[in-house]
Amino acid sequence: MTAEEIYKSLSAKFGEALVESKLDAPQPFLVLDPKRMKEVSLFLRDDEALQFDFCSCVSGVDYNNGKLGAIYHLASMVHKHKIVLKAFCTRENPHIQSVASVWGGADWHEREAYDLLGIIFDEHPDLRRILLPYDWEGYPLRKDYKVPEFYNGMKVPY
Amino acid sequence: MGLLDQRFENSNVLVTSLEGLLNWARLSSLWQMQFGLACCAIEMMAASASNFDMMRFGVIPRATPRQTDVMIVSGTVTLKMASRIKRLYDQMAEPRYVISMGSCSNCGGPYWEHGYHVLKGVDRVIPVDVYVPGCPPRPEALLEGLMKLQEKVRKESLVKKTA
Amino acid sequence: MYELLHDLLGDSLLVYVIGAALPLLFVLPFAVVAVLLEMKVSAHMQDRVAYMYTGWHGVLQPVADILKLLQKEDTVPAAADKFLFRLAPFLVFMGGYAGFAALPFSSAYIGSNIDLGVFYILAVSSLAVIGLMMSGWASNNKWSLFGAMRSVAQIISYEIPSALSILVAVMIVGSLNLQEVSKFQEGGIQNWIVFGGPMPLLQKLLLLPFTITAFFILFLAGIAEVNRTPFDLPEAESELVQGYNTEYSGMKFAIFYLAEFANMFLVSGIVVSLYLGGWTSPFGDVMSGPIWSFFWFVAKGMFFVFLQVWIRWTLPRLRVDQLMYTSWKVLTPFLFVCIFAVGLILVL
Amino acid sequence: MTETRTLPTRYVTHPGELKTSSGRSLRTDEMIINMGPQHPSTHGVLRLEVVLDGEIVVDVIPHIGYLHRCFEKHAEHMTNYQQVIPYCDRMDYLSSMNNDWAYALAVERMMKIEVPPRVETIRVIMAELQRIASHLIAVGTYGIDMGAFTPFLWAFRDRERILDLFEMTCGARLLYNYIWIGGLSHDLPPGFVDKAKAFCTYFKPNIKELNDLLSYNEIFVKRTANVGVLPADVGINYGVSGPTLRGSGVNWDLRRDDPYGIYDKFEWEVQVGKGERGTLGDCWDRYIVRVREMEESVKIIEQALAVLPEGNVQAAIPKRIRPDSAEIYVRTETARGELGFYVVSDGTASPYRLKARAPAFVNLSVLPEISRGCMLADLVAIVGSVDIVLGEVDR
Repeated sequence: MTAEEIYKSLSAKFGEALVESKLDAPQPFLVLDPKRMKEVSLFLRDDEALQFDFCSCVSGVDYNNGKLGAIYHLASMVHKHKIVLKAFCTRENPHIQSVASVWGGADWHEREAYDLLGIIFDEHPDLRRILLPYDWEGYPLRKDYKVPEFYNGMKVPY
Repeated sequence: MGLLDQRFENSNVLVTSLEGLLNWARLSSLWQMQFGLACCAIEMMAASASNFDMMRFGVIPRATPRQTDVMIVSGTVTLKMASRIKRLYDQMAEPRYVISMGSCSNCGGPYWEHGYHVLKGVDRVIPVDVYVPGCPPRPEALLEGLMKLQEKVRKESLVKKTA
Repeated sequence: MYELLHDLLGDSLLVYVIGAALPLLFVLPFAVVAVLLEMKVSAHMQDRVAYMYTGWHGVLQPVADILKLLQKEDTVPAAADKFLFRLAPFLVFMGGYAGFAALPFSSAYIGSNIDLGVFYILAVSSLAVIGLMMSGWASNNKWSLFGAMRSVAQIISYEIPSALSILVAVMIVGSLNLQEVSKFQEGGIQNWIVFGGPMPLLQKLLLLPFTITAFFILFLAGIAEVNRTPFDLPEAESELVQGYNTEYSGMKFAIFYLAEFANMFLVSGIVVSLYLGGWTSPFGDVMSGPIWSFFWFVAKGMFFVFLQVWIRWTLPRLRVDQLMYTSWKVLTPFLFVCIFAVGLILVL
Repeated sequence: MTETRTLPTRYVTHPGELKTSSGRSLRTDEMIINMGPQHPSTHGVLRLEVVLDGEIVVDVIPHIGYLHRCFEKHAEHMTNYQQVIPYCDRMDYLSSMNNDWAYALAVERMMKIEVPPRVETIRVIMAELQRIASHLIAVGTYGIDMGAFTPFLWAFRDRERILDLFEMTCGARLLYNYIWIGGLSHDLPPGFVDKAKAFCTYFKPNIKELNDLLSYNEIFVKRTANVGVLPADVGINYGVSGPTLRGSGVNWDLRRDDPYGIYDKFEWEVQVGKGERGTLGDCWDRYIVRVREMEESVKIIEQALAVLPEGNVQAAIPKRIRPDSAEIYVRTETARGELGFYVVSDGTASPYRLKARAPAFVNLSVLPEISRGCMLADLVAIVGSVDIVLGEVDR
């Protein structure tokens, strides 16, 4: 299936959940409503013609203009097509609906995005820090992150 | 460091020859703590595997810190891991030695500048006897570090230091 | 040996001390040789050379190891049960060491020529189990506890097949005294019990399959009782760190180490005396006599030690339920068949 | 915004009741045991919180991050795209060549750079040699996990041969920085082709030797077959990839299914688990897929060495790599599975955001799913069969 066809079948079902789309990019993407991620994902996974069974990657990005984003790279092993989903939120209210219940692989990726960028994935089964210690403060991959002087009595900068 | 170290007031023939014997035993049987952190751990494994065979020097990897003499810190020490390394070091029985293997554990290595979660040098948490530079050091370099440690052990004394 | 000393020196404490210390003259040098053998043999199997720099080809390495372990700090964990923690290694060593008393090293030397020799060895070597359990419990370390529980379960389970396979040989000889068992097999390799013993030809041929089975099972159960690969679950390095001796350092660990090697030889000794003619020469009267018989016993024992080393560095390790399965559902039934058959053949 | 969440307990507990002979019930409890970060079989600094009921594993909670070296932060702060490559090397230190290639490929696709045919061929040779080296460590350390030491040492002996080849090419044994954007750092040294061919002939019988010693050893099969079964649909749902997924019988290899390089020019087969010794998708299947992949890699290397064309080893690329504001996700097949790089560029000389989709990270996340209800010794077998590299899990 091409990106246009995927877009058409989605927009027919979830008109308003699709905020934006860019189908002529080298890797076409669809921007979704962060509060309706799960239903769209379920449809993407379970629809016969789409069957996006493989969630390659979830990346958090800090766009430096007060906007945070989660980018989902999906692929179908059956039909061998790919699509990119995006969901944006603001720094003040960084909430995106989790898709960990749809793709088990998204679980740890979302935890990582929470850990490093502070995006809170609602309805995530086990959202806690994954790479950094539990008592770490701040989200290091945000562009305005300042490295702390000390952590637990250990000097951090060189 | 050991039971007898620096217990004697003055040196004589008996003490020096005992010293020589004990130091010889200590340096030729440096049991290594079997744990790896990062890339250097692979080179450490290579050093104990067939081609380089660290066991020639009497180095046996042991899994528990209680039975080991030398801890080879092989790789990047992160802030999360640092407290564990300190604890493992505390669990080792005296006399104990530390070889810091690779640039990361010497000083942070390539992660010195932006590594917000990297400890810049394991010597910030435990004392280090020998530093082996390299990223990662070749197994030969680790063997050289081991021999330097042996030299250091050979010079240890049972006699109390006088000012 | 005890009787002889008693005649010489009368009823004094010295007799007991000397009598008890004599096997130590063998065990300590043996441990040194066995450590070296283990490392060197394994290394050459793995394209390595192992110890090279302590003495000629590293022959002094065990000496250095022991001297170093003597110097090590003797740590006792703060939360440990300190009395049991200190006691355990000695108990473990004692279990193995006491067994040496009834082992016939030569036609002229046996520590104590008791009639219940085999039975005695089985009994005292079980003492080590208490020591192992003690060490695991007293360390207050979960890995140690795991190792101890495993080793107790394992050793007790494998006592059954080893006792039963000993029984096969004992039935043929008709004595529990190891010295007599050895004497019974005199006259060359064809008289060893593993090959049916000094029986009439027909009986011998009938016995042969069962004695060979029992011999193999005894050896297997022996390896299991000394916790060596493929049955080294109590110390399973990749699972339980070091098992029951995780928390031990310095000299206490050295005693565990010594006990392991002493047990290795004890097991080989039992196998050799029961099935491979003990101290008897394989060539009948050629090269026999007290000195030669000592040589034969140690040589045969060392061969089995080598075999244990070989197996250890070749095979992976079993899982705990598979281990139990092997003991109860494979080895034990086989032995029941063996005992029954041997009994039948002997009666006929 | 700095709320720190406390650790939720996710144990599934079924404490059984024990009755004494007098009918009094005894309290039984699960034992929580910490495996790692320093433990012989966690392959680095993985920490597993294991809830045990006797020897039975009730639940496993992996704790990672003990080797979090801030790869993504470093990538953002480099002065140009080229400088990220050494950090890619250190991410999965067992398959550095594959990592470099994945990153270089991402930037090349972004800038639409075509690399010369000689470069493509050399990249395939290097990547496959690296795959063999990596699988050798995976197989060897798996032997140690099972209690067999000798296969590990034999694997390292053979691996040294590969490292010699790498060393004569780029001077490093472990971390190479060899595959650059638009080409390679050096051409192959004289004599490389002959030595590589010699290696292939040397190595092929050794796989058989390994099989005799370990793969088909009865005890080893008993320990690994029917243990840690990963059903194909669970694996796909969790995003598991590489030999771990192929062990479950899923015929999926990015070298063939999302083509890159020139793999389509060679004759080779994707190896999948068949459940020969037990259930499909058990530890033994995952293990044997690695062994068979080594054979396939040797095949690819031999073919690539035969057709190695002459030519330049650097494409004509701009002196300063400044991709237009764009983003790309490129995935390649490393020794552990799908390694993806998501590169966001803002037109400057360094990536705006670089996210590495590490295969070991995703593969590890399936561990609790497949190890509940097994024994402690099986847990060791399962962790080993997933073949993680902590440098990549934690980045």
